[in-house]
Amino acid sequence: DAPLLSKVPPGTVLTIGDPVTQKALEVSGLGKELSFEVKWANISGGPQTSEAFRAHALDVGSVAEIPSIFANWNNLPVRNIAYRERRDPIANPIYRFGIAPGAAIKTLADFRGKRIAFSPGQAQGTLVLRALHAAGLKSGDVTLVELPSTSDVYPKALASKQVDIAPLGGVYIRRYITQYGPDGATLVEHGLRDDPSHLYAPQWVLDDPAKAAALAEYVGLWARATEWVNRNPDLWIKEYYVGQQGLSQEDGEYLVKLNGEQVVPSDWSEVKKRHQETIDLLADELGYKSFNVEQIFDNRFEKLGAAALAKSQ
Amino acid sequence: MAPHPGKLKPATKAVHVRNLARRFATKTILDGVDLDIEEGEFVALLGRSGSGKSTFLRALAGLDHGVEGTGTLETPESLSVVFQDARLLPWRTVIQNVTLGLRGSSGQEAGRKALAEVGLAGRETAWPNQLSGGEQQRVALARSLVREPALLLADEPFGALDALTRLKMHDLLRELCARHRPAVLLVTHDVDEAISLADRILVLDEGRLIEDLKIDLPTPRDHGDPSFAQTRIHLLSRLGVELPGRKAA
Amino acid sequence: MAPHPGKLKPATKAVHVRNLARRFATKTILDGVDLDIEEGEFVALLGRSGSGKSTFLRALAGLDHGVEGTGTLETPESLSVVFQDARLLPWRTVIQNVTLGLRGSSGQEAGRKALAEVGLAGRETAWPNQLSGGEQQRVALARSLVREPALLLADEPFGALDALTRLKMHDLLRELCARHRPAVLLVTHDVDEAISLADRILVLDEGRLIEDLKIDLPTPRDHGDPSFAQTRIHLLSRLGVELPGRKAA
Amino acid sequence: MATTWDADEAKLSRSSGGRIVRAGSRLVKPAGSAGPRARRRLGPGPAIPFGLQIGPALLVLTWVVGSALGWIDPRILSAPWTVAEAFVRLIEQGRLQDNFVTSATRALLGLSIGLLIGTILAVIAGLSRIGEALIDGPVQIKRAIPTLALIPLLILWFGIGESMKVTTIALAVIVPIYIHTHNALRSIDSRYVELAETLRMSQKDFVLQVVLPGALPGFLLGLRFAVTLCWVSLVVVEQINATSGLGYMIDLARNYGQTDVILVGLVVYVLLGLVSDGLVRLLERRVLSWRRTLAN
Amino acid sequence: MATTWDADEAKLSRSSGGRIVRAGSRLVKPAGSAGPRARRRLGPGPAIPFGLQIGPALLVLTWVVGSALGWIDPRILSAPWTVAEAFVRLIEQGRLQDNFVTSATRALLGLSIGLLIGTILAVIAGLSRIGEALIDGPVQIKRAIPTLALIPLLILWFGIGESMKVTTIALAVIVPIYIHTHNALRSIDSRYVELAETLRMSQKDFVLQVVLPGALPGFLLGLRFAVTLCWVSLVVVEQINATSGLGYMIDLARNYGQTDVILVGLVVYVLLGLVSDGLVRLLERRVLSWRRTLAN
Ligand SMILES: Nc1ncnc2c1ncn2[C@@H]1O[C@H](COP(=O)(O)OP(=O)(O)OP(=O)(O)O)[C@@H](O)[C@H]1O
Ligand SMILES: Nc1ncnc2c1ncn2[C@@H]1O[C@H](COP(=O)(O)OP(=O)(O)OP(=O)(O)O)[C@@H](O)[C@H]1O
Ligand SMILES: [Mg+2]
Ligand SMILES: [Mg+2]
Repeated sequence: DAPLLSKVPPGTVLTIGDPVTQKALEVSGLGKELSFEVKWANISGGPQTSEAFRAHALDVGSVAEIPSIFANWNNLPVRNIAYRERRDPIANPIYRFGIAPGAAIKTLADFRGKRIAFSPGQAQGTLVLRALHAAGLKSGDVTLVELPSTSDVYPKALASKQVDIAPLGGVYIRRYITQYGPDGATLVEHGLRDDPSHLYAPQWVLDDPAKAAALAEYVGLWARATEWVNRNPDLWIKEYYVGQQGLSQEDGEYLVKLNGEQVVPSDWSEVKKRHQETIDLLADELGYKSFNVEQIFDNRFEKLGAAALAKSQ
Repeated sequence: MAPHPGKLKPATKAVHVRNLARRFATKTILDGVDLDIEEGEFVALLGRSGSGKSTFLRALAGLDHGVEGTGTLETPESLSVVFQDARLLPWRTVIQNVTLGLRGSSGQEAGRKALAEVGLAGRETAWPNQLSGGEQQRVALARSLVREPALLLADEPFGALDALTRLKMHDLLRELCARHRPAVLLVTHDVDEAISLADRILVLDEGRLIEDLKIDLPTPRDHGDPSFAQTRIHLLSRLGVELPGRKAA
Repeated sequence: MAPHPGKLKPATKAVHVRNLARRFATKTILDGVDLDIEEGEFVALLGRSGSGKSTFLRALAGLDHGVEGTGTLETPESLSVVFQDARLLPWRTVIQNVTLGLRGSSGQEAGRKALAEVGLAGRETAWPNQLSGGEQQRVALARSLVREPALLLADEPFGALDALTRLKMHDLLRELCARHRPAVLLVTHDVDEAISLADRILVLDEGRLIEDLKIDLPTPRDHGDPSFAQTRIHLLSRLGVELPGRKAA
Repeated sequence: MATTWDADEAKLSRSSGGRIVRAGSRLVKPAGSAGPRARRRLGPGPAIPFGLQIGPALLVLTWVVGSALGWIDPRILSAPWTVAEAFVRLIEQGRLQDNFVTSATRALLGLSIGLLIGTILAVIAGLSRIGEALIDGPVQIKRAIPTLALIPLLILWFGIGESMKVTTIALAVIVPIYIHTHNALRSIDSRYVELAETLRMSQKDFVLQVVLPGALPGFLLGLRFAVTLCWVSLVVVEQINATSGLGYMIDLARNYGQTDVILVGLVVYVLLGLVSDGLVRLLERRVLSWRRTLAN
Repeated sequence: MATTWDADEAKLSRSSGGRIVRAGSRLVKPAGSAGPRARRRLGPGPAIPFGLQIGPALLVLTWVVGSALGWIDPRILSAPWTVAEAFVRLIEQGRLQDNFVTSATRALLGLSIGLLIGTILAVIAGLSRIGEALIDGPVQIKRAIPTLALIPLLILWFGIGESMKVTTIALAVIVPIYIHTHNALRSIDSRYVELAETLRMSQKDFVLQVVLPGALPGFLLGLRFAVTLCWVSLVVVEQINATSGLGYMIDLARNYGQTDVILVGLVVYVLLGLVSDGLVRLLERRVLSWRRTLAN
């Protein structure tokens, strides 16, 4: 890989699909520091982001760990260029397993023989596989019920006892327990790390020196925006959750608490190790060919986030 | 108009109409028509184009839902209409059109016989749009005759027929009347036809029946008979044709 | 049949037909018809119901796409057809139906005038289905006349008209013929009408023209005239009506 | 044993001898009022005032009563008043209006473009066999592919901006407009085509006076599908790079499980659908006033 | 200056005096062959053999040539041979057949149920104002709500098993069948209704001989929409608890970004759509043979 340019050439335009950071940059005022032109796209989620990449309609997106893996298995060369995680990941997981009312399931080991909602290709689906793996189970030991994880399909499926177990995230965790707790609905912690969050970009963008330089600058701002959100939860709730996303103050507070604090490490060796395990697991379970994790990380960007944070403080 | 539903006429009247009025928007078409037709009586109705003959027939048949008007009407329930247009269902074959609503194989048989009587044997499975204008009209006639109604309302049923076929259809109609004695109200533009078929001839003009003429000629009626010719001249004059030396078609 | 497109007849022939044959499936309707009509000539066509008169007219008008047949046909391009059904576009008003395809305000004016001539002034904006049968037929007539064609093909254009209206329409047609001298081919079932209007009368039977009769009576023609009566009897016999003492309608 | 059939101002009775008696006066009001009925009427009879609103009203009633009596679990279907509150809240915040305006712009733009293209394609394919050969197949192909599966391709060709969204809606609208208009056109009675041929009409007059008015009933039915389609398509297109719009609002609410907001969205959809369809039906009644059908 | 209009066995010429001359013999083959054309024909003329297949064939050709010449980026649209390989691979693995059988079962079951219910609802609503008041609104509401948004409710009522899938498809099918049949029914010429009234037909005969055959053209158009809808709906329903099926195959491939498998799925959809539509059109030609329209 060619070394990154130190300055973004004039006339560079970057299309960025990272709506949360977009809002953080706007509220914090950090956005004014961008030295190149940005076109914001309100695109999130792996399949959509990858589709936009394929169409050359997007230069960089913000997702969890899975999309870059599947993209590389399916002829879309992409690489992660930034990574952040939660301060205390086990205590602040993104997902918890919702248990249908009346199903006697207390630990991962009780999953044997149960019906589990499964969305292949999405983070929740991978989490199910990893949880089974952690409990020493194979996917054949349970019934995987394929359901899209969108909307309230999972809570509804649990409540109507169509499945015994389903990974829940965000406000759905709390809502599920408040609504169906009285009927006997419970939650099970998986004790796994489900917190990785990446920026990733197609190889052809990374090969463009001008765009790569712009990405480098963006990674720095992205890290600072992350830090800004950590420090200004009240403003963030007001501007983002309530103001933009239309949630109640209460929901906003809950989500901020649930997310905990996000940190940008300056070293990727840990995450790469875990990532490799995931790749191997998925390759094994879904019949793909495993590959080396280095193929999907662009090491030129490894230090940039943490460095920008250090510099700004 | 006050309704008189209680005053039922004796059953020998097939049609009993009092003070019938019908209007389209501002145009009054029928304006107080009174008429009685005896059972088995053959009445012909003449009138200019647009004088309201079809409107009157539709009122008798009870088809003028939603047309403004007043009056009392009494008709047998078993009536049959030959419309001015042949009105064959385009999606049913000829025989299906004739036997529409009839049940069983006896209906089929009767339909086939009626078709043969109007000269269309062998055309049973043709579609209506494969028939000539006169053929369509004859199918419509067959459809009405096969039902043997107590009252036959026929709106120019022979308009599209040539002289020979028309004579045959006259004979057919006479025969049917002799057999079942239905009351008949026949709308026609042909004065000779009216005179040679009807017991009584009405002329409709400006919303009223301006003529009600009993025909007392012997049957079969001779067109050359002087009283026939006189009746013709009288009726034509009532229709506005006053050309001595020039006989209307 | 060998095509003879080169042998164009002299331009005084409005219609030139040789050896025309038309078949529906196995049924031969026209079987070698030859006909010449001079410019300005008025020809009437008689024939039984189903004898093929409409089929012949449609062939002349060039409307029988896809009907099996042979023969040579030559007609003026400017021809106009009055169909056996009135064939008004139900979604256009009466005046729009008359002026269909005509351009500009002169077309409108002519349309209005033609409507008045057929006795329908004031009904310009009515929908076709608000007209009586005879009124619809007159609109169709007005639509044809307003175009002043070189050849007028009319398929029973007076079938639904009463005696008086029919006489008026005869006069109208005569007047038009006197003014523009179109060739006319008129299909009718009324022998008297044919005799009183036409220069020549044809009878179609079993696919052939079995009669081609020049009418040399003075106009206006008197229905009482003995040679008129004789012609009538002759034509009726050609149509199969042979009842001495009984005159066909 | 006379049976009275109709008590409306007049009498229709059946006497014992199988006779029908009708008497009395009737004044027909402009539309749809029932006069004395002559014989058993086989059609549906005159329209019930606001008849089409009865079904939806009953549904709403069921919802209200069911929720009030606790038959409907509010976790499954929020109560009407919860939804009403959300409605008011969204309007106070200005969100509903904003989203509506964005969506309406997209939907109506897509609808107009689709209408125009669909009609033109239908006329070309209807009147020429070559046009049909080139146009009909691709339209059928478009129709056979689920919009969801088409989105990736549309993104490829039109990017992720407004043009992709409007194009998707227009493409959705083209299908019913084309198919209905083409079908209606091809179903025009050949007698009228013959008439046009003998009148030596120009192709333009033929299209404007015979073909289009004759195909109008079919076109209007297509329009009824098109007007709801343009709203329904929003849910799909506004998943892609939208920051406002009704579809986006529902999507966002689904992410956060805001069932009341979702229901507000659906209620708005239903209202839009019913109103759009109602408008087209009104238009239908006006421009097809020449028809005499079972309906009137 | 005679212009020859048609050289097929016979001659039609225009001579200088504005005259039309036609001569020669013609033998009309069963359907659609061109005889000598009389005057300028305003209709589309006789059908081109395999005309409807020309458009799709051209599209495929463009795809093949574009890919072969490198005009189409294979990352954006896989080359036909890549898709063909995937096709062969999927068939060898037995996946395509299995998925097809599962999906076809669901689709055809949903189609049959939807057809039956839709037709019955349409007849009831078409012939009775009360029926219309109760049925029409709910159908319009169903149609105004995007299927995607309806899925959670359907899960609640019908679970996530086969019955939910078949119900969803049936509900989708009901809409076009109902609307088309209802519309066609209401559009039946009142002259035929009058005729039925004077013939004292039973309600049953009226429905079977007048209403249904008269509404058949509309019903068949609805059927054309229904047959593609039942396939298209698979993409939505097979997201839910499916382990096989064409929709499932596409969904899975979309989640993983397997563009070649998506394309195989789309090609299968297109084939299914074209074949289904073609079958209905064939049926249309057979059962509507009484019609004389612009098309023939
Ligand atoms: N629906 C309608 N709306 C308005 N006017 C109508 C309607 N139906 C008929 N009319 C008018 O009422 C008059 C009488 O019509 P009707 O059909 O009864 O005439 P008719 O005597 O049968 O004439 P014809 O011998 O020409 O058939 C006509 O002038 C006609 O234009
Ligand atoms: N499309 C068709 N298919 C089959 N037979 C047909 C078709 N059109 C007409 N015919 C038949 O051809 C014969 C001639 O029909 P045509 O309409 O020319 O008769 P016509 O002389 O005009 O009779 P009318 O005086 O009753 O109108 C009729 O027997 C008719 O049934
Ligand atoms: Mg009349
Ligand atoms: Mg004829």
